[in-house]
Amino acid sequence: MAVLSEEQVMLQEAAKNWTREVAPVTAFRALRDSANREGFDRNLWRQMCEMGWAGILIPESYGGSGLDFLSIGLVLEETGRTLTASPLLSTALVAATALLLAGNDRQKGEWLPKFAAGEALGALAVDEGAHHAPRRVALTARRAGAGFVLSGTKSFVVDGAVADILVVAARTSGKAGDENGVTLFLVPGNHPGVVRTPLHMADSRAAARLQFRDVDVTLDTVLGEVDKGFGVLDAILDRSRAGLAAEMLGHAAQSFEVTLDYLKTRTQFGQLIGAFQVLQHRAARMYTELELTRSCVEAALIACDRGSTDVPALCSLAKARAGDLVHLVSNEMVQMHGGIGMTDAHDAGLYLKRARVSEATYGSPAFHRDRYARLMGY
Amino acid sequence: MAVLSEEQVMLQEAAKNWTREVAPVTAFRALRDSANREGFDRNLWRQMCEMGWAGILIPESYGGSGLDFLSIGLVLEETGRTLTASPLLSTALVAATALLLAGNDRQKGEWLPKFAAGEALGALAVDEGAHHAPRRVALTARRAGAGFVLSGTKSFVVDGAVADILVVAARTSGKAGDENGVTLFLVPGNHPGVVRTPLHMADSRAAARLQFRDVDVTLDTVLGEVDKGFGVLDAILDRSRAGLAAEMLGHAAQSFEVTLDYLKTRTQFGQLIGAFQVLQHRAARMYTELELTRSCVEAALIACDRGSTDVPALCSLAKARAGDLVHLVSNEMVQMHGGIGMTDAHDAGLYLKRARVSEATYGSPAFHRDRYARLMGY
Amino acid sequence: MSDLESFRSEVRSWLDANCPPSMRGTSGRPAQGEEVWGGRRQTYKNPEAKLWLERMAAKGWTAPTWPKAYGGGGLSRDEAKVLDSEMRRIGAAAPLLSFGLWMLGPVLLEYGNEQQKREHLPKIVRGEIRWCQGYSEPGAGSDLAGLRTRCEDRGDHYLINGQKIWTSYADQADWIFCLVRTDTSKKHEGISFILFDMATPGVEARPIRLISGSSPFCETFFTDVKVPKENLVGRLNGGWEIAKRLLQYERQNISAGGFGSGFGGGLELEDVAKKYVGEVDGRIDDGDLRARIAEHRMQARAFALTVRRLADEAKTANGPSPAVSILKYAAARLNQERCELLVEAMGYQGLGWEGEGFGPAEVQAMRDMLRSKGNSIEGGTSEINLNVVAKRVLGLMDHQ
Amino acid sequence: MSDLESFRSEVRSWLDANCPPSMRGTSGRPAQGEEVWGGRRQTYKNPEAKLWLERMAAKGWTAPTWPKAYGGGGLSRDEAKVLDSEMRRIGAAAPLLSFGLWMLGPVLLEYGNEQQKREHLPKIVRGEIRWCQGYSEPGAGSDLAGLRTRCEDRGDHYLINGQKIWTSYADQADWIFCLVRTDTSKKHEGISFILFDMATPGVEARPIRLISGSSPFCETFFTDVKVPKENLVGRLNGGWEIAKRLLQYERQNISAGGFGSGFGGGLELEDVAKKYVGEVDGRIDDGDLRARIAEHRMQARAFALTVRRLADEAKTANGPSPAVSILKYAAARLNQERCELLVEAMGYQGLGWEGEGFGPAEVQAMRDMLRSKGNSIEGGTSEINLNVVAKRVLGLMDHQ
Repeated sequence: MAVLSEEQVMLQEAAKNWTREVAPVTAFRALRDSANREGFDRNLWRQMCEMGWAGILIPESYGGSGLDFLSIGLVLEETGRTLTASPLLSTALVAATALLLAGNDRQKGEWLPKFAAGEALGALAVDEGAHHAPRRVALTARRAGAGFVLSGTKSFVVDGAVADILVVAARTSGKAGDENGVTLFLVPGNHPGVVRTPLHMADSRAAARLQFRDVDVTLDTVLGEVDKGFGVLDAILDRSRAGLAAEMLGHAAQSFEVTLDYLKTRTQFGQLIGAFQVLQHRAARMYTELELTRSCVEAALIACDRGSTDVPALCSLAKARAGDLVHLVSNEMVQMHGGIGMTDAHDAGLYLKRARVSEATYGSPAFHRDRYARLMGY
Repeated sequence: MAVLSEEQVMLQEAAKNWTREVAPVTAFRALRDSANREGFDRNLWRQMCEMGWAGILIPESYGGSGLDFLSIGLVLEETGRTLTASPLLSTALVAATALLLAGNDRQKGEWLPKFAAGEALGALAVDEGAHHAPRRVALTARRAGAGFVLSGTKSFVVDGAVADILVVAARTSGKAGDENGVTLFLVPGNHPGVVRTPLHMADSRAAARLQFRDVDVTLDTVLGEVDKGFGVLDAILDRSRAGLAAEMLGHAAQSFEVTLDYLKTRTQFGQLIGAFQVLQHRAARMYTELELTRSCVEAALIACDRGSTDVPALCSLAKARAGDLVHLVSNEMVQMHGGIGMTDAHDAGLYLKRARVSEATYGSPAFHRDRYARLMGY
Repeated sequence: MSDLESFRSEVRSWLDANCPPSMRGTSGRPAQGEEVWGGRRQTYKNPEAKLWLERMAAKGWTAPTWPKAYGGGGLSRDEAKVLDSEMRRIGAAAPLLSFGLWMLGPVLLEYGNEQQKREHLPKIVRGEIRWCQGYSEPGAGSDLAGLRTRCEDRGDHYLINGQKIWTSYADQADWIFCLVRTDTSKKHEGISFILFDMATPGVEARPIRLISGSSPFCETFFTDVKVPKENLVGRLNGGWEIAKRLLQYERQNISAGGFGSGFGGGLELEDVAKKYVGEVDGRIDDGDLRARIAEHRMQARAFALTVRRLADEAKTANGPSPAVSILKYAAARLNQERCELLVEAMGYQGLGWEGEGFGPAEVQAMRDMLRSKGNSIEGGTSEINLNVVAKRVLGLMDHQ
Repeated sequence: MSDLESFRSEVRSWLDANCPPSMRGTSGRPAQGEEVWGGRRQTYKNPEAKLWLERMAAKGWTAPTWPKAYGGGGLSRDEAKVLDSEMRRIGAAAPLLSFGLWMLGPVLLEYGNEQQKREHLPKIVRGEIRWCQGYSEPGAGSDLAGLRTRCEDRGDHYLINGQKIWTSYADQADWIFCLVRTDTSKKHEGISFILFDMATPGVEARPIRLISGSSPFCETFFTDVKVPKENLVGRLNGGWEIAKRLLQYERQNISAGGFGSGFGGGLELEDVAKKYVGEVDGRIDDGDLRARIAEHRMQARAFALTVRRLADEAKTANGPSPAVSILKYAAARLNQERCELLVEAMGYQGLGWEGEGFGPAEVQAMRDMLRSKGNSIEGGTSEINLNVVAKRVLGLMDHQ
């Protein structure tokens, strides 16, 4: 664990206690089995906002607490442990970061206070195909009169169906694959022509497919500069990757600990199964991967806070390692629990499903290996 | 083990007995530690020829026994077990196959009887760079008068320094990377202008770098058709891969068995180390890989004998699996032996060094994964 | 013409006359949703499936090598192979899927008494009774012999109390073959093998919902279940030997038939990758994924070649090679790998659970992946499998 | 200006005045072939290396935190860090590499008596005596406590008979610190820790040639070696505690310093791959190898970040995190992987042993790869390391 400030330690403690007491895994399971199709519990989200979590990254002047990525990472790690579904990542980190990095005063003034107060939700609409590929943005934004017309589809938008405001990556020039020609727009979720299809994902969280059917937007919806949006998009994504990696770290730590407990209580052949050396070595390997990944996640969050030049490399590193980690640990969780881990009544399946969705979101380990190699020049 | 004919069973028995009694690993070690720089023991090779092994693939009409690839594979598996270094692969399989597949009657009549009788050695000169890449043949063969002039370098030619006759892949048209424009030549090893540098390889076997300094050859040295040599080169290489994979299978089987014996005799903490479950599971995994690889090697050899259409896929499969297998088993051999396995006095290092050289020869596992995917159309 | 050749032509013309059109041209399995597992609850979507079962059962060819006296086909091993190859030739569907055929029948033939064989085998052949297997218990998974379901001798009957788990399709089955504890003072030597009707009072089966959403298994509860004494198979406290024998049949079945989603069948990995990732010059446009797919496909081919080689060797050598014991472990590993690669290749489209936005093959990929996690648990975990290989095949000892 | 800051400027000007030019601008290690291990046999290719050692030793800065009474620098931990950072700033070479400094010294400070400290520590500081470690035996590798080298009490002296193996540079060393058996009736409680001069009659060291061709280790034989009784460290039969303590220092040293070939130092994998495999648009022209190199480099970076994180945490928390116990295992795995990838990337050029046709870096790659196989054996095998993590860190029990 990185060295924390007193404020961060208090935040972490609050998150630990709240998730344990108010939002344990049973709460997520109840949500999943309920009629709720929003993917999160508005009541829990209200409590999170009351604790100030929605405003962690938002400056005090906009109603937030002006803390840093390491701080929101601490909270995400705890919500990752209990699989707590909320717009914390999509709104308080992703959308807030988009506005902070690229928004003008008016845009920030309009949305950041609402985010901090829990009065609005945001989402980032970037991917269009089956895989994370920000360079391949193809949704067109055609100049028309004083504004633009957006046409195209976004395939997998986290919290896209519930978001009040969408950050949409669109192509104002060039072609899919080019960095130049990408522009970000702020489009209200209920804007005419935006057709939102909620997706029923395996992890029971909220994601949506968005169709833009000749959506008219005005010039002042442009977030940042026209045609020059790719750099800021990549910066938003990197911070999103670091935040998601923190959530995944908590996810992996919790599933590892639950499994370790099982190794210490389950008996077969008159022995605790944790006495079997192969399971001991596999547990020790998982522990090793967990510790290595923790270092990467913390380094990525701290780099985001410092705005250092190795943000892209460290965020790819963190997301790739976190992806491989939850993959390994979620598989071992089922295997080491044996038959009981295969039942829907056990939590292992919930962790497994969330693992696969989070592995792919904002880029799979393979995506980030490729990106890391490119960043390093080979 | 595939179903064998009576003749094959006898051949296998003879190879088992001879390698065990006459050419055990100690013989290879003595050769390595001797002043011999040819990479094999001429006396042992003479004995192998007397047993008819040099002529296994050569038809009776040319003085051989007209057996098949599965048969020579059985012998190579046994010589692989004891690391017996000989020109069996380079001459009796690779060079003989080249002549059988592409040679005209005169060429076959000149060389095959000599190969079968142990009176001449052959070698295939194909690669020019650091990696196996038959498409990248660049050594030029320029038309000059009634013949050709060869210029260029071959980087890693098995038994190249001792060969009486070299099968040289040269480029008569097109450029490196093209399939068209490759032509095979038969060039005597001591031909003027051929400069041979013996290489001291880690596995102490014979390989050489060959420089061709404006080497004049006549038209009748062409093996097969001008410009159309790539297909037959690939066919020669596939059979060479299957043969080498058989040798590697024996290599892996022997190093596995030696290691398994050690697990059954070495005591630590008052236990045979083979009682430790992690070593048991790792041994069981090695055994699994060994059995899977055996199936691939036998299937490849049988496909070569039948000339079936899946020769390329099965030979790539066999060579890749054999490469991964010797890699795994040679590492485990050292690790499971502990410190003693790190000493030059123990055989583990000999198997490890031979493993790395054979993994790369005729294409690494990565080369064959790529080739397999290409063959399968993806 | 040899006897076998004349048998072949006989089979061929019989199949020609009797195999209904919709039962031909399959991969050997009936179409999904049209499987016939038999038993009292069986209904037929396709009347030809019923006809096909009746015709095959009448010849005893659902159990070709079982003696005619018990309703089987009475064929020799070679004749059975001819029947098999002729059915493959026309792609005939298996007329009956049945734990009775695969597991209980062989064991009854070996350990059952004459009355038990005459009573149960013909009904298995005809698909009249569907069987389930009562082996695992909540506290006895890998350590199966640790089972605690009590079976007490009450003079004229046995009284059974306890709980089983992972009972495949117990909610669909008519009868159960079951391991019970008849002596609590010993472990392996206190186990018996017994059969009873699932309709007996005190039997309750509750389906278990799996992480994949399907419910192929049940928890099964026995409360004061009275079982006639003649239903004991083999000798009292001699059930462990029968149990191990039956597990061999089960593992053979699992590794030979592959798992639910199978290899090679269904979607080809490389086609899926090209579709979802794209291709350049005919290659999957992701060198990393492409290399891993090639590696997997090569491993899968090595596995298929090994299954064939070991089968060939078993024919010529005397009995199966010890190497068959690696097949279950290898099959589980490969199927899991394949399922994971499919999901990975599909990207976001492979992450759906149901509903709009996902095609049936996409949803199936996720569910198959989840279901495949059980491959290395059911029928003996991979850990147990590797222990067995280490000890029985490689001769490594346990701690002394 | 704080005390530390004034200490810093003092160090800086001292280094400025005293660190010879050829000892600057290094990676912290002297140039290959110019390492100074001290001892009676030390010769100096570079006279500045001698000068540098003498100057540093005179200040006690070869052992900065040891008490001045024993020749050390008497620095506080914070001052030592300042010295370290100032040396790094100018790339000063370590003046002395020494098992005495890294392993024996800390243990003597903790367990030695006053006479032993006064006798041995100053000579270690000055590099006058080179030490080697007599731990492993042919029958006692991972099970170190199974050692059998006998040490008998002969009244006025001890008599030692037996054999050690893997004694690093025993043929170069002046003295040995050695584990011996002083009670054959117990295992751990029958071991003592003793020091003696390698020049004592009856001591013989034979270098062991490794698979890599180098000979950094010896077999060491003791035949009726007479050792003064005052050379026993700690109490009789109390050596196991000292041994374990010393192993901690050894492992810290191995995982912090990396292995011979090190990470990041020397050849960069990706440059080697581009050179030998080729590149297209700046990418390594083999997607498979490229993905594996990226994966390795990312793992290596995760490791480096972890080393730094744990060091930071150790500073603020009370003592090291239990996670440090994973470092040795992880370092071994990574170094082996790196060495294998280098050889693979070089292709045929990485397969040479010596002679024409291969460059020095190519031959070194093969030899480093071979040597790296020992990383997961020496200083505690990876298996033992994982056992320790499972038990001490994760709290998993052994079989009961």
